[in-house]
Amino acid sequence: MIEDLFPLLLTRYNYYMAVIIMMIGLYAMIAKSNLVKKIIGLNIFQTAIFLFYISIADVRGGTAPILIEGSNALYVNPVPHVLILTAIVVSVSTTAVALSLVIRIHREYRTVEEEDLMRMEGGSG
Amino acid sequence: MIWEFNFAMFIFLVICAIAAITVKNLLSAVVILSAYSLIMAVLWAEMNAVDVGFTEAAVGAGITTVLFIAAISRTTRRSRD
Amino acid sequence: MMEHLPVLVVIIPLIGAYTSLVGGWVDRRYAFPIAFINILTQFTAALLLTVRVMQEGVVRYNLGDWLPPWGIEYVVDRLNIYVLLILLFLSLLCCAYSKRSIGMEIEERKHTGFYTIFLLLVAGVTGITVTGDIFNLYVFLEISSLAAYTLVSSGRGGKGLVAGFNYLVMGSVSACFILLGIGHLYMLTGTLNMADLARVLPPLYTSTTLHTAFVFFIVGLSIKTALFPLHLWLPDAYTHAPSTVSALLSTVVSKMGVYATIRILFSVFTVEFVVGYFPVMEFLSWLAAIAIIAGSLLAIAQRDLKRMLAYSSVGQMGYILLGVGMVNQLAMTGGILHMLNHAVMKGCLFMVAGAFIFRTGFRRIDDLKGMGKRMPWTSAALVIGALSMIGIPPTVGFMSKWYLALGAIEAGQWVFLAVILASSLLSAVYFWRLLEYVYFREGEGGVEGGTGDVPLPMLIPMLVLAAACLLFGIFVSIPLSLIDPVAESLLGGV
Amino acid sequence: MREDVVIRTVCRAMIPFIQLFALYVILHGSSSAGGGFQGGVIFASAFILYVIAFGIMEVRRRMHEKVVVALSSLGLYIYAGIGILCILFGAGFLGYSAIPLPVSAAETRGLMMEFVEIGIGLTVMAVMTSIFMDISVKEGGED
Repeated sequence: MIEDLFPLLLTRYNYYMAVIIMMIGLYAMIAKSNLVKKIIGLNIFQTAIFLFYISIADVRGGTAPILIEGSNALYVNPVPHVLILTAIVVSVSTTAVALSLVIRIHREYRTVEEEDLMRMEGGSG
Repeated sequence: MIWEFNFAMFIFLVICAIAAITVKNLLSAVVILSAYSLIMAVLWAEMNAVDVGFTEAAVGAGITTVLFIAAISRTTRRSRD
Repeated sequence: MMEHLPVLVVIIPLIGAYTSLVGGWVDRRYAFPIAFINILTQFTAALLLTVRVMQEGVVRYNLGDWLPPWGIEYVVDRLNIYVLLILLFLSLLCCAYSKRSIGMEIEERKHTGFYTIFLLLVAGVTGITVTGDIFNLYVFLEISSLAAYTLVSSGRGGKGLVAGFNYLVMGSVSACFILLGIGHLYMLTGTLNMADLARVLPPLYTSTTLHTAFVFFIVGLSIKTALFPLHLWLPDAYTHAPSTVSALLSTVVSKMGVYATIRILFSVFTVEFVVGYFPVMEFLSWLAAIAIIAGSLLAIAQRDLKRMLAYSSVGQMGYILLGVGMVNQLAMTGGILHMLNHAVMKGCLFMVAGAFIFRTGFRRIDDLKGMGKRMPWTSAALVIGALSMIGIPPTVGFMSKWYLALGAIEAGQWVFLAVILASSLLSAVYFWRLLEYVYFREGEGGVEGGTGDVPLPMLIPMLVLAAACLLFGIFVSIPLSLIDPVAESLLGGV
Repeated sequence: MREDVVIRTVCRAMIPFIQLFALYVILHGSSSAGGGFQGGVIFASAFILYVIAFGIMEVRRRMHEKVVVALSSLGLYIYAGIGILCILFGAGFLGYSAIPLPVSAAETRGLMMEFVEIGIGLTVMAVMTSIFMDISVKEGGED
């Protein structure tokens, strides 16, 4: 029983790890009051999703999807890699936009804490 | 794929992720995030996603960190949580 | 060139974005005409594409040399072209409106960037409508969302920035959920093409992975469309954005979320799945009904005109999803028709609100006393938009509510019928209050700011939309002829 | 820090190699790991290193903001231009092999793909550099 469970856990554990890291990121996005911390959480969340994709693509004993003349190696699935390259572009653009917003918020309010911002805006609704 | 190696990397990843969101100094948090990205890149390269690992090393550990540091240097380094 | 239209409608604004950037660097005044001509060209291309779709039914286009299951495929059918025409028509009018409207709200050195990002947003929403590949849909969704975050925070003052940041955080979470959903689908099937997915999925309908993917999609798309409990980013973003951007958000950006929802619910997961295997439609329609009532009630409580319209948008999104959620042909027709209606009337109303702010700087409803005399044309547009929102017969708002009500009767859902009627009454309450202030209260003494209507570039788009409210109401057969087969084909399985 | 001789000297020695590596990555995108995006990012990081070592003003002097805009547009035009060229020769958008060059279809495809990669690389490099400049520059002064 335990012997059966162990390989199963071993083959699946990167999914569990991806989920754990995802939760850490999501927690930071929701619970942290500092805006930069939120962006850090967003980055962690996104990379965890990428990890999930890479785990889908991985084949036991496969090699990287680069064409080598005259070999018929078992390649891992290249499609998720291409998707993740695109998603990384999206992720870095999101980070850049978010950081420029943080800088402008700091220039306007002299703070990057959400609690302070809420308090400052509270009166006007 | 060597599962012990992967596992050790995962442990580092989780530690880095938790550290990055708990450290009060934002600059430290960003440096830890950079380490996190680099570990992730190594992990992906090891999982046969060479191109993605490569990109993550250039983008996640490189450009993103630089952008974060630039932003922090213009705002504030302290975080309340 | 005719056979390349599906890709050209996406490429034109992409090239235009950079052309207007370069043009704007040469001279700041060039950015607007380049953007406007660009969207006009794109709109013409979309009209030509409509002709083809009407003749051929479905137009398919492969990017590169790759054939569908591997390469990216662009598919244009009647639903796509209907949404595409709405989006481009509204983008065109918003672009025209922006010329004068952004003058006060956005710093002058940022105008070039504004038009560049505007065009990127148009490219994104166009891409969403024409693509037949689910990952491509995600990428375009992110392009347009990123553009939307930037536009929301492009105004003067700090509130827009904070609203933009909150929108960014919520939008990114939703995008991450959608990405996870796509990952699960890919893990299960190994394909990303929507038509291919719909073909491969039926034997897997009981799979837990598929259910997980579906839940991720529903949550992600609900945040993007601001379905009631997840709408929290919306009011601030709509209120504090520059007027043009508010109009653009409420018409174009919200529609793209709804379109993505309909596409994924009915073209990827089919009706059979969402009704038979994972009964989410009942749940969605109840949420939508709550959204309608809650949106209307919250709108009554607001004193700020744009904020009131924003909350009313939450309710209107509920109408569309209610029509989709009842899963019968009449209600579906009503819901899809309401996409056009909501775009036309909310666009009109946000432009009116922008015009009031432009001329007087007043945002609060109490301050709008006596506007009926001071700005007659703007107020006339307001009246038509408001009547349409309430659902008075000759306007377009009546027709979609009529279909929704018929659909509710056919489904035997009397509660939903009551919700539709009650929300009409509620919107009558808050729009009546607005009209009362505008027409029947005298402005106090010395009036500050200019009198008279706003300049023509702002007035014309507003009046065009007001006229569209009436025209589509009277000649409702025009949009119906396009979307009748849509409802039928989406519900094909039942 | 800007007075630091070590950093300046090391950067001066490193930057050409980083740029060369970036070009290698861009041009080998169609046959191995890498491509326009990664190469563009590495190229941009060379500029960022330059900013760190010599200050933003020096970079501004060498590379005006208009140049950045022009480069990013040029990259996009290369990409879209090749796509439309394919349409003009009767294939689909980015259907490379339709372009009549005096080499085999596979080689044409590889060649055109590399042009597209160069376009993407240019755009990415320019956009990344301008984002970095926007984020790191204070108004009226340097940082």
